[in-house]
Amino acid sequence: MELDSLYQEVILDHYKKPHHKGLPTGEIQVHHVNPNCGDEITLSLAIKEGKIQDLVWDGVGCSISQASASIMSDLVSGKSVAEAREALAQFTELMQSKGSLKGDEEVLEDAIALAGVSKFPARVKCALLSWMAFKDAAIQNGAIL
Amino acid sequence: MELDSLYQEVILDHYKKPHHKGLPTGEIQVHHVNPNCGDEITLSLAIKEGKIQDLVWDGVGCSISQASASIMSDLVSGKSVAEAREALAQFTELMQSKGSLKGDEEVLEDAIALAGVSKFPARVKCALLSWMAFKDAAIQNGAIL
Amino acid sequence: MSSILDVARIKRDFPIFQAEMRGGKRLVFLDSGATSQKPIQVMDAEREFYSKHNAAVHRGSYYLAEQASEAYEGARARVAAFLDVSAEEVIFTKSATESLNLLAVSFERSTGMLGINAGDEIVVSELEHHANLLPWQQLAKRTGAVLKWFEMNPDGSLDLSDIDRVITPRCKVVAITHLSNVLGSVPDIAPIIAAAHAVGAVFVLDGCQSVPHQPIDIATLDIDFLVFSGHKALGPTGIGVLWGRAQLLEQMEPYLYGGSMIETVTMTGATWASAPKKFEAGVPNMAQAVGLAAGLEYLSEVGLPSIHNWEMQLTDHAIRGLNSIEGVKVIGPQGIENRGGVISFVIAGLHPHDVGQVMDQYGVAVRTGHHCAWPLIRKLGLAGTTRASFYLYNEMADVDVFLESVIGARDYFGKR
Amino acid sequence: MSSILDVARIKRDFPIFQAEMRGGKRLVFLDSGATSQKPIQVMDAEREFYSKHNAAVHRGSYYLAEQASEAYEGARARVAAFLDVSAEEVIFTKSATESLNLLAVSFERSTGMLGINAGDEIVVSELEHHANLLPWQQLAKRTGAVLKWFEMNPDGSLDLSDIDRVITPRCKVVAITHLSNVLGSVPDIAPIIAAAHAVGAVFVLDGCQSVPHQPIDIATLDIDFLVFSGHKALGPTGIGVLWGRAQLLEQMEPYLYGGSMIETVTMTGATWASAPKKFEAGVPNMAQAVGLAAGLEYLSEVGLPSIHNWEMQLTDHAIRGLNSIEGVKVIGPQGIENRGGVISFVIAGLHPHDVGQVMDQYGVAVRTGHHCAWPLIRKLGLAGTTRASFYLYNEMADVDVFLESVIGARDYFGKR
Ligand SMILES: Cc1ncc(COP(=O)(O)O)c(C=O)c1O
Ligand SMILES: Cc1ncc(COP(=O)(O)O)c(C=O)c1O
Repeated sequence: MELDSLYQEVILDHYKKPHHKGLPTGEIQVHHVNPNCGDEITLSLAIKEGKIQDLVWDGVGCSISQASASIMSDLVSGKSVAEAREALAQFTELMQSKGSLKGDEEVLEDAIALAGVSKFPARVKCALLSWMAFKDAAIQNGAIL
Repeated sequence: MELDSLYQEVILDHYKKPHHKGLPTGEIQVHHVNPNCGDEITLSLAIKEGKIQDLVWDGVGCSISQASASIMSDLVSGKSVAEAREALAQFTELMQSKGSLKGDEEVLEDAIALAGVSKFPARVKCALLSWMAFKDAAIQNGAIL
Repeated sequence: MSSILDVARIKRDFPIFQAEMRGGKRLVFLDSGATSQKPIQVMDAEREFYSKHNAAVHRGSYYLAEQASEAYEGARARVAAFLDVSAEEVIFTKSATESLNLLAVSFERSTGMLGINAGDEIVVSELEHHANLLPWQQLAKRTGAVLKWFEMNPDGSLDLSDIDRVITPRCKVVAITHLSNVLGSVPDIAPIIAAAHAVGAVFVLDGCQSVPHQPIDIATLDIDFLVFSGHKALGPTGIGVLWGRAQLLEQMEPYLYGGSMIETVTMTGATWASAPKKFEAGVPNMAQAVGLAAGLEYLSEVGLPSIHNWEMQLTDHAIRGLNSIEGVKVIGPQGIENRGGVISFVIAGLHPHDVGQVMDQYGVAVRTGHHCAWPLIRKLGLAGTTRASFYLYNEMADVDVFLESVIGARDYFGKR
Repeated sequence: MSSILDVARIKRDFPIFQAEMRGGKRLVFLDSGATSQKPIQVMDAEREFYSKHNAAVHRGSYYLAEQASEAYEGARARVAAFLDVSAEEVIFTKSATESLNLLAVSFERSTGMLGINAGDEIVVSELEHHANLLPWQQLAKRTGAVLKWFEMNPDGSLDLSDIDRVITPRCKVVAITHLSNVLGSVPDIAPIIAAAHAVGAVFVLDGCQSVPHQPIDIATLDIDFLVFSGHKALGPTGIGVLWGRAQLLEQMEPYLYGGSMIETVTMTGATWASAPKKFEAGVPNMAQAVGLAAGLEYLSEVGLPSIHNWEMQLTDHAIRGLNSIEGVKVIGPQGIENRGGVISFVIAGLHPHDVGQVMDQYGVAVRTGHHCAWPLIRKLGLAGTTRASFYLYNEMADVDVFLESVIGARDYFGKR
């Protein structure tokens, strides 16, 4: 079933038990919404010694948006700004690929499970919501992304 | 030629030598325009002993609008308000008839020459411009039209 | 039963039902609340206009221009006949959204009874689509007027218990939906209209979800303005209607300025034509007006009472079905009293987006989210709903596939 | 000669040319300045949208909604490619008239550099169509800003001798036509654009008569906003375009409020999506956007340089012909320098309405009157003109019938 390429096991796992989800406590908190469906995310992080730290997010949303937030948090936490920048670039490209890319597991880790989303244009924004919030928060914390 | 039903001899005669055209001198002057083409008419009249008097008009416009003003002035001048009302009603009906009516010569006199206009919807307003100005002026002079 | 439509015959007029959905599935279109599908008659009417009568209306005296004007004004006359009003009261806009913005901006620019000034009150409800909330909310912000609203009860009706506090002598405009596009509920507008008129306010009815689906009688309703969108009524995209009482339209300032809406123009000033031209600046959406007239004609031929009756049968079947599925909850009115053919529901533990995605796999087109009525969704404490809405081309079998797909959605996530 | 179009082949794509005019005459359509005829490719594009992809864009995640969004955003991308700009800068409106009103009202609501306040100055010209005069004139009236304008010379050019008095540091907006819809004259906009930018004003180009007829290069022109209408560019009625620089669109307040243009909404406030969505409230004119993209594609395939070249050949022939007819006077530029394929003329002693009526008898469709540019006509001291305008489907033989009909008109009244 085509649907299974969208809802991979690892996505549902993250959806059921999201990582890094909690009450964001950082001074700079970003709030992003998906105006089409009303999904929301609040996110804060810190950048210490050039590395992404203390990333916490909270929000409501569909399985794709929740799983994507969880996967993204795992992926960038502890990474250098440069590594995060590369992951963000590759993930954005993957989402816009309309199913033509698989994603580089070395860089994207669990996020390659979201490759199937790119075949469902209306869901791409769900997957990108947390990444855009991350980007915004990192920039506000002084990172060049 | 279909055109000859529109531009009847009597219309062109009135166009070349319009009657009652001059400088309106009445206290109440009405000014009407046809916004589609910019044609204008200024008209004044008096009602004395229940009769239309001193009707004078000035304006710029196409042959149909000029001839119609001339014909209308001839027709209603000296007539009672009731007669003018009837002529106005019949002329309006004639113009909206899309060529299906010929007009009653007893009532409309030369104005039946304008019957052909009703087959050219874009010109109906040209023919009606002066009549509407007349109606407006008569009402402003206290007539019930 | 006479009220059962010949849906099989109707469907043949709608080419979209030959299109294949994901996985080769047939289309079960349950999103007519967002936009309707188009019968071939509407497409043909537009094509005929372009092929035989196309010219700028009101601006030429040549043959084609006469034909175009006749087609366009003929369309206006047919819309007027459909609404049982006079043609001069029918204004073509691009959408219901534009119709409502036109009203708000025209009131802002007008003086007298219709003018909106600081301290005036404008009343809406929590049921409203953004299109019937934001123009008024922003008008209030710009002018210093006060936006007030009727609250919604959990069943989708309006709380009228404080009607005298909501509609006061300062009220200038009351704008309410005829039928909720989220819940399908029908607010009790009669007392609201009476209260509005009692204080000298005008009443604007958002007929987007009612006009295409049921007979409505403007005179009995005693409303002052009505708006609806062509694309939800079998018509083309890019056309909407604003109906208003002649003597109100006369007092109103224009909304769009440009060609064909003027009486005279100089560099420093201008005067306006009378309605409807005053509100239709520019070369209008001629082909879309002609197409909309064809769409409304199609509806009249099938018969709005029969369409409404059929939609309610579909709705009844769907609600009963949903209520029998464990974990599924219908939001809003639970029966078919006081409602139209729009149903919102949620599945416990699932996000509407995920629900809709699985249903799509069955060929079922439903809408998910806040349905452009975010305050309503927030009031219900939800993240959104899944919404099915019916129209004349839906068969009873569509409801069965729909119910099957709802179970499928629940189980797809439940099992894993 | 490579620049001669294969008009016979082109005409076959336009079904209207099979229609019969009065007295069985063939159509000689010389009113493309008012609206263009439509090729079958445009009608087919709309029909394909309705038959295969019709659903509300941006609002559903089901298959058809994805298709509709792709079709609509695809159309935007194609319009952007045609204009050589980025897609986020292309806003679909219902007409050029709406595009211009959008700008005026958005500036009224905006603050900062683009906001219009009392004492600010807005500059237009005497050449303008009512659509590029009235929105600014009325904006000035509402806000206390001052409307100023460039005067027109008798040849249809603009008098720039007092440019420094017209465009002063108080100027916020300059809005000028690219090509006069009455005279066909092309004002010298380069110094005006430079003067506007020198004082920090934005420059709005009315491209209604240029964009469909010749290649235009936004970057070289160095303009800030461009408007044009789809229906004059082979596209459907009911669609217009507004292009604006991204960083300006970002600062601008919305024009229409409703669905799909929001970021968040509560009963008391709202925030907006970014452009282009911010300016496209409601279910958009989807099919018309798709149709317009097909129209522009048609133009690109034939080639705008060739179209322009051909139009100028037709114009040259027509002007020479008119000048050789006794009693006929061409108004505006007398040659083909600095002009487009739009020609106004008068016949001594005859009213344009009567002239057009006789020409109609020959199957010739021309427009008569003030052409929605009344101040221009008044400045020339005329009651109106008769106007012929050319497009890619006009043959040289059309010009011959046109000239014959002009003589016919003169003689019809002269003889009697
Ligand atoms: C120069 C010019 N500007 C603006 C307009 C207005 O275009 P529309 O009526 O399509 O909105 C026109 C055409 O009517 C025009 O020729
Ligand atoms: C109740 C209601 N009002 C207004 C609208 C706005 O209509 P449109 O988007 O066609 O302008 C809609 C539909 O979207 C609606 O359902």
